[in-house]
Amino acid sequence: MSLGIYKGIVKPITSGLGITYRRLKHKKVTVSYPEEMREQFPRTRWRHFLTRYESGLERCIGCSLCAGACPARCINVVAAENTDEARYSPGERYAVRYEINMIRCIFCGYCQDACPTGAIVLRKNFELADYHREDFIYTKDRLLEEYPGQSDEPYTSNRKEWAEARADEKRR
Amino acid sequence: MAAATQIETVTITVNDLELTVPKGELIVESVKRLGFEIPIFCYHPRMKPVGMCRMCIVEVGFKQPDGSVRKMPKPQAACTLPASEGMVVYTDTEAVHRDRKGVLEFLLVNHPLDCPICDRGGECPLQNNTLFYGPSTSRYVEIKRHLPKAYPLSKYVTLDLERCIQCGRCVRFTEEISGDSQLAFRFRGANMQPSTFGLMEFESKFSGNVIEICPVGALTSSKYRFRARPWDLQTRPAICTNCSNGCNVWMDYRVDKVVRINGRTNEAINEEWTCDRGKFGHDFYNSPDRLNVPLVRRGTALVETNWSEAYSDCIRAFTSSTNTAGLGGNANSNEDLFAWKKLFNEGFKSNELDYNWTKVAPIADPTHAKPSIASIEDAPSILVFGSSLADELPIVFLRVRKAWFKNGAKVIVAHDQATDADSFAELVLNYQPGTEATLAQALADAKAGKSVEAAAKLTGVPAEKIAAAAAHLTSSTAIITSHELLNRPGAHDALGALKGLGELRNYALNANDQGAAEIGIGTGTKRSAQILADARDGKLDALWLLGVDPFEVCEDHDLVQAALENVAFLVVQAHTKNGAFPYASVVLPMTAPAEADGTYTNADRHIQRFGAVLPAKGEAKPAWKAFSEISLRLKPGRPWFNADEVGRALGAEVAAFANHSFNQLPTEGLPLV
Amino acid sequence: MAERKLILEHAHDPAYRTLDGYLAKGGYEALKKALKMERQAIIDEVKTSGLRGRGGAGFPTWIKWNGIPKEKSDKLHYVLCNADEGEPGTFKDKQIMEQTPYLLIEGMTIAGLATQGDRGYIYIRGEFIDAARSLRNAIDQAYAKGYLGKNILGSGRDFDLFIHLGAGSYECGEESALMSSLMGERGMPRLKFPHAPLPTISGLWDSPTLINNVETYACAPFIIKNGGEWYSTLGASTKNSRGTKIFSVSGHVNNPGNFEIEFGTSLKELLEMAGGVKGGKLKACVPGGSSVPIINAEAVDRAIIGYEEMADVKSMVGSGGCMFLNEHTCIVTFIWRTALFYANESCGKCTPCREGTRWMLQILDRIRQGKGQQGDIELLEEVCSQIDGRSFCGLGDAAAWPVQGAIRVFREEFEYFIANGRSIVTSEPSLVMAP
Amino acid sequence: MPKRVETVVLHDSSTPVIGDVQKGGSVVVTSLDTLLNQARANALWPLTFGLACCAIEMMSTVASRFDLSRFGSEAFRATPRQADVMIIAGRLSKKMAPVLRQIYDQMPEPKWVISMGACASSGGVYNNYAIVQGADQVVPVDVYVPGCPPSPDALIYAVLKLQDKIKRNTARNLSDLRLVEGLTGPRTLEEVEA
Repeated sequence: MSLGIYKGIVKPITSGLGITYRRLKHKKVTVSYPEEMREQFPRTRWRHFLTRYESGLERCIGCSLCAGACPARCINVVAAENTDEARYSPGERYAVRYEINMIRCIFCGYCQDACPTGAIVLRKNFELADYHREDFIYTKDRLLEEYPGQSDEPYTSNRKEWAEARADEKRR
Repeated sequence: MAAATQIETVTITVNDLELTVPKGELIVESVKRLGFEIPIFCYHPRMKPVGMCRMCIVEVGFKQPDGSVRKMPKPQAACTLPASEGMVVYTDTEAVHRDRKGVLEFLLVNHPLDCPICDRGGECPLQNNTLFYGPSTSRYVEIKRHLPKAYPLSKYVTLDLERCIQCGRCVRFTEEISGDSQLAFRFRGANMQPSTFGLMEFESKFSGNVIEICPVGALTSSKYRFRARPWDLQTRPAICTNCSNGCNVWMDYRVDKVVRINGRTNEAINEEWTCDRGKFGHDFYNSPDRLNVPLVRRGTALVETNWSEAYSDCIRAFTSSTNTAGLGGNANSNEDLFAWKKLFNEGFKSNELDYNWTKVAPIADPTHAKPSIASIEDAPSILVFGSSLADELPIVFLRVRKAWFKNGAKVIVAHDQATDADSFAELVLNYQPGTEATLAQALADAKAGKSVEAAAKLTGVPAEKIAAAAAHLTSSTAIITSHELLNRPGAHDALGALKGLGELRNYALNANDQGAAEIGIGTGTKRSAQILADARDGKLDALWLLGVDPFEVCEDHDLVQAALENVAFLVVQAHTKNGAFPYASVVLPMTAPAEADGTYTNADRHIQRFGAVLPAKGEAKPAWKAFSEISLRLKPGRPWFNADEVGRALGAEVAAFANHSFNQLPTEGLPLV
Repeated sequence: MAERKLILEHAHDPAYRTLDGYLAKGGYEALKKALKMERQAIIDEVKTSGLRGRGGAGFPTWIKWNGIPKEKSDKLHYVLCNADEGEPGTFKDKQIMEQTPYLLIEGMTIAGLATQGDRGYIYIRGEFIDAARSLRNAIDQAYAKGYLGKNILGSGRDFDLFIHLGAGSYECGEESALMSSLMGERGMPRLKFPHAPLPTISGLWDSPTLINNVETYACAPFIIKNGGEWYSTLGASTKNSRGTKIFSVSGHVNNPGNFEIEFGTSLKELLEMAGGVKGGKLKACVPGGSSVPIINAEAVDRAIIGYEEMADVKSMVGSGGCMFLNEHTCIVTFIWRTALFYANESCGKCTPCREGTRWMLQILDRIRQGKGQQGDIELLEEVCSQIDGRSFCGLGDAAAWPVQGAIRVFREEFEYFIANGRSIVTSEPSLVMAP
Repeated sequence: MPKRVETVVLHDSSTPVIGDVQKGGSVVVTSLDTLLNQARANALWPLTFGLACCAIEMMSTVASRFDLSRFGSEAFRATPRQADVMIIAGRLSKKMAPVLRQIYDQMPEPKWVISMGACASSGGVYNNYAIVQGADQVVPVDVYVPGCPPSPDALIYAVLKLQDKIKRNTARNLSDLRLVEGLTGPRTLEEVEA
């Protein structure tokens, strides 16, 4: 099997390295995730938010159409009547309890489509992993946005929040 | 029901299919025989058709002798059209579909877009009809009619005038069925709205049914307001245990809370109606102070324990002396009562059990087969003696009113106060309180032709009125009395006198009183008042309260107080903390009627099954299970594993209940043999 | 043919309103003759006369009279007079009741004889106070002289007559609604044949009831007095509209009023009788009351008054409320005013009429304010087609026909209004009736 | 695919944090468990346990675009013997549960579990007779990742969360370090839950 030095060793190596050299000039595709965030599609569906009207009133009227539409049956809505003193949403009805079991949710967005007032929306925050299964029951105060339009702000990683959380634990 | 005489039939053609139907049957019903469905709003099978909403318009023609069909120029309302020979009906032509779209578009013109906040959403006939037959979009761009929303008509009913489609069902219900005519239409044309006079309080005793038959969300329940959606709910058949009529109901529950009760069709008893007391009387199921763990008194405090320790306490107390007694409540199933009696008779060697709290014991039933509630409808004349029907026996009241409204029966009401039935009674005999016996005897004398002057003076009822009343009484007259009469003086002789005048019925008042009587509770020497007296005098060693709160049932509260304090050992077996709870030595948590399988006997000896709807609360057990476990302690043997076995044992011992056990009963129940 | 006064012959003679004046002019001969005749003979007389209902439907009167059961059951027989006359543009009954009350009373008594009637009710429109007053004292005099009440003129038959004032609802002009109102219920229509038995079998309080218009009863005495044959010669030129009809002419005419004409006269002649058009050329005419489709000037020229003949110009005789409109009238505003009337008068029982009339009114409002959109006319036609024929009683049809008729005849006026946001009529302020 | 990449300036992941520099902690001298935790956290060899559709997403996590190997998880070990973390990717059927348990037991200590996706974490939409309603009924799960399927960066976030959890736990005694196999039993549930 006399391939000889050139054909046996030198040619395969050089052609292999050539391919590697040519690849070096290619643009890198890797998105080094924690530092860089890839830009997600405008209607990406991850974390849920209960939005508010500009006036600050909650959009959610507790009609539980989302609960009816959810294929995973993971939304629980208990409605109650608005009174003049305690008015949460325009009209007669509001949701006193609104819970989503995020661990069962498949983020299909049916609730977003079913909602008559556009209250429940799914935004781009995908960093939802957590340690304990109970923490995945997002209650209303966790889902409700603090101020109108909060859910539409561009999403930055919640690793800052995670970093501070780690810092608190160290101090404790 | 009247025997099916030879019914004259006619042949009609529906969508080119031949069909023979009884003459005069409404087309909307006859098409169902072929499986066709005509959409309706204002038509209700149990009320007179009016043809107001025009939803059921179909094309109708008549077959000409030469075979062709001459169509009527205008489409006809199927719900008011009686079938006649040679009638040809088309329910699915293009024109009919266009008309249905037209009617629905008109209905939606002034209908607010309330579906998300309306309680009827998800089970709303307007939604369903619009989905199947309606237009997809509305061409109405003007301003809709705005009216007051969510007006609290009564503590049970909320009225939303914008959603009303003016179908008239609620108005017709109060006129034809419940008879209090509280709802009526006011104003005219486009702003016609149903309401009570001047939007005052809607105090009918049957206002709950109006919520069920309203085809939109105009009349919704105030108690159920916003509590759940149809797809959150699970529904199971149930029996109402708030009075002795045993109405069939659907019990809707969300997770483990009962949120709503609706009427269920049972032609023999409540047709599909319910009374407000039953429909809205389900709060005790969700009340916070439900008992869910056995408690035993150690020193002065009631301490949580397990079942076996509670059992041993009870056994020690009830076997150490035979001077024991038991008082039963009203909502115990036949199985509970039978197991209780068997335990006391064989285990504790005592038969001092009683369920009845009336002054005088109920009379043994004259005829074994008691005429059923449904047969009241066909009675030519009805005498309601000494009972305000609408409060005590609501469904019997509806049946009596239906007898008057539909078959023109002559109703005579004899009572010392005004009652609801006076509005349609032929004769009202308002006698002086306490003179029941004399009046009953006077009626008998008048029928026999004797003079009734003396009785007239005594009872304050004019003699000619008594004579007129007696004239109406025939052998097929339904004489309706209730156990309330037993609390009046001279009750037995009154009943004795009435017995000869027609088919006497003495209806029990509480859920399973009739069952208890049939099983033989209360055949001991002492009646409940006597048992309490013995307990007060310290002559009783142990007392067992089965699902009863003596404070509620017996007026003499100091007697009850003294009795519960002086009795050495008191067992309180109940599903909720009640008045007797603080005096108990042992508290056994019992399941509420809906939380365990059981059978109940209603006032007209109709036994019905009541499958478990909800899980038991905590460690609560059905009473029969507790009794079978205690009797197992006393005499080893085979315990009862389910209600059916108890039912079979009961059937073996009491002939009336033979093969009426839980599994053998059909859903609509069977009359006792 | 010139005006043929029959009912209105002595209308302007005040004595005719008193019993003696009426007797002097040959009154009550028909009743005396009827008392001697067989019941069936009276009905046959009406049959040969070809008399048809003057209220608007034109239903052959003898069929109604003949429909009352011959053998008397325990139920009373009623004879009702529909004097509600709510149809806008019609005021003939008012004149008959005010000026010739005895014709009505005698007519009803004859009807009572023919149908074994025990009681008669005259359901007068709530607003006709003076008509009711004049009828009241006419009836009192008739009772006093034995022409009413027990043992009429010694014949052993009796007939009572009562007056009942309505409460101002157009809907109570409808047969079954009138009966509901008489029985004290809401003035809402009841189920009609074939959904329920005919009123002649089971009407007022489920007893046999005869209902006819004021003018129909007023014709009865002439038929009985001069015989049905003589009556059928009047209006012989038409297919089968017999006798005379009173037309209440109003609108842009110089001499509006009631004119009694034979069937067969042309609409043009009626116009001349009323003194011709006032304030401009003739533009349109509503021949038979507001619910009758409108016809344009060209159709007026060729229209012959008769139940079938009016159908050739796609209109109807109706109740005879004839309104002539000159060229300054804006048809859209006229139709809007009619629609407003029907939306207000709809009783609200059935969905198409209750919601449809309100919607039609709102669309016409929008057009009139100049905010009409494309497709509004088609929408109006669609809404009218869904009301006409689908409603519970005739009011729905009566509300839809004028709008359908106006769109069919004067479509360009609607299109002009929608396109330019204002009426096609631009001359001095239109003489249209104030809303 | 969108081309523009948002950059978020945060440079702490790749450079290991030894001791707490900001707080003036000791740089040179560090505790043994921090050292071990650092080593283990940054060399988590995952066990290929792709059950269903989430596995495909897991593959794309290790592909060039998201490249899990940047965090030391390059080598997907096929055998449990050499794996540190088991990523349960996909719906766990009741028939597969004992297999999962057995493989989990075969993994040497210290071992961790990430349940990837709704089905693994809670049964997801398959609330029925065939699917285990959550892998935590079979094995103790450290990090749950919602999503159906979770996007690769969501999975990487979960891995980071796991790394953080590993770095966080401090050993009280020698056996906590789990240096020698078999000396200490598997972690108690409290430890997992900590």
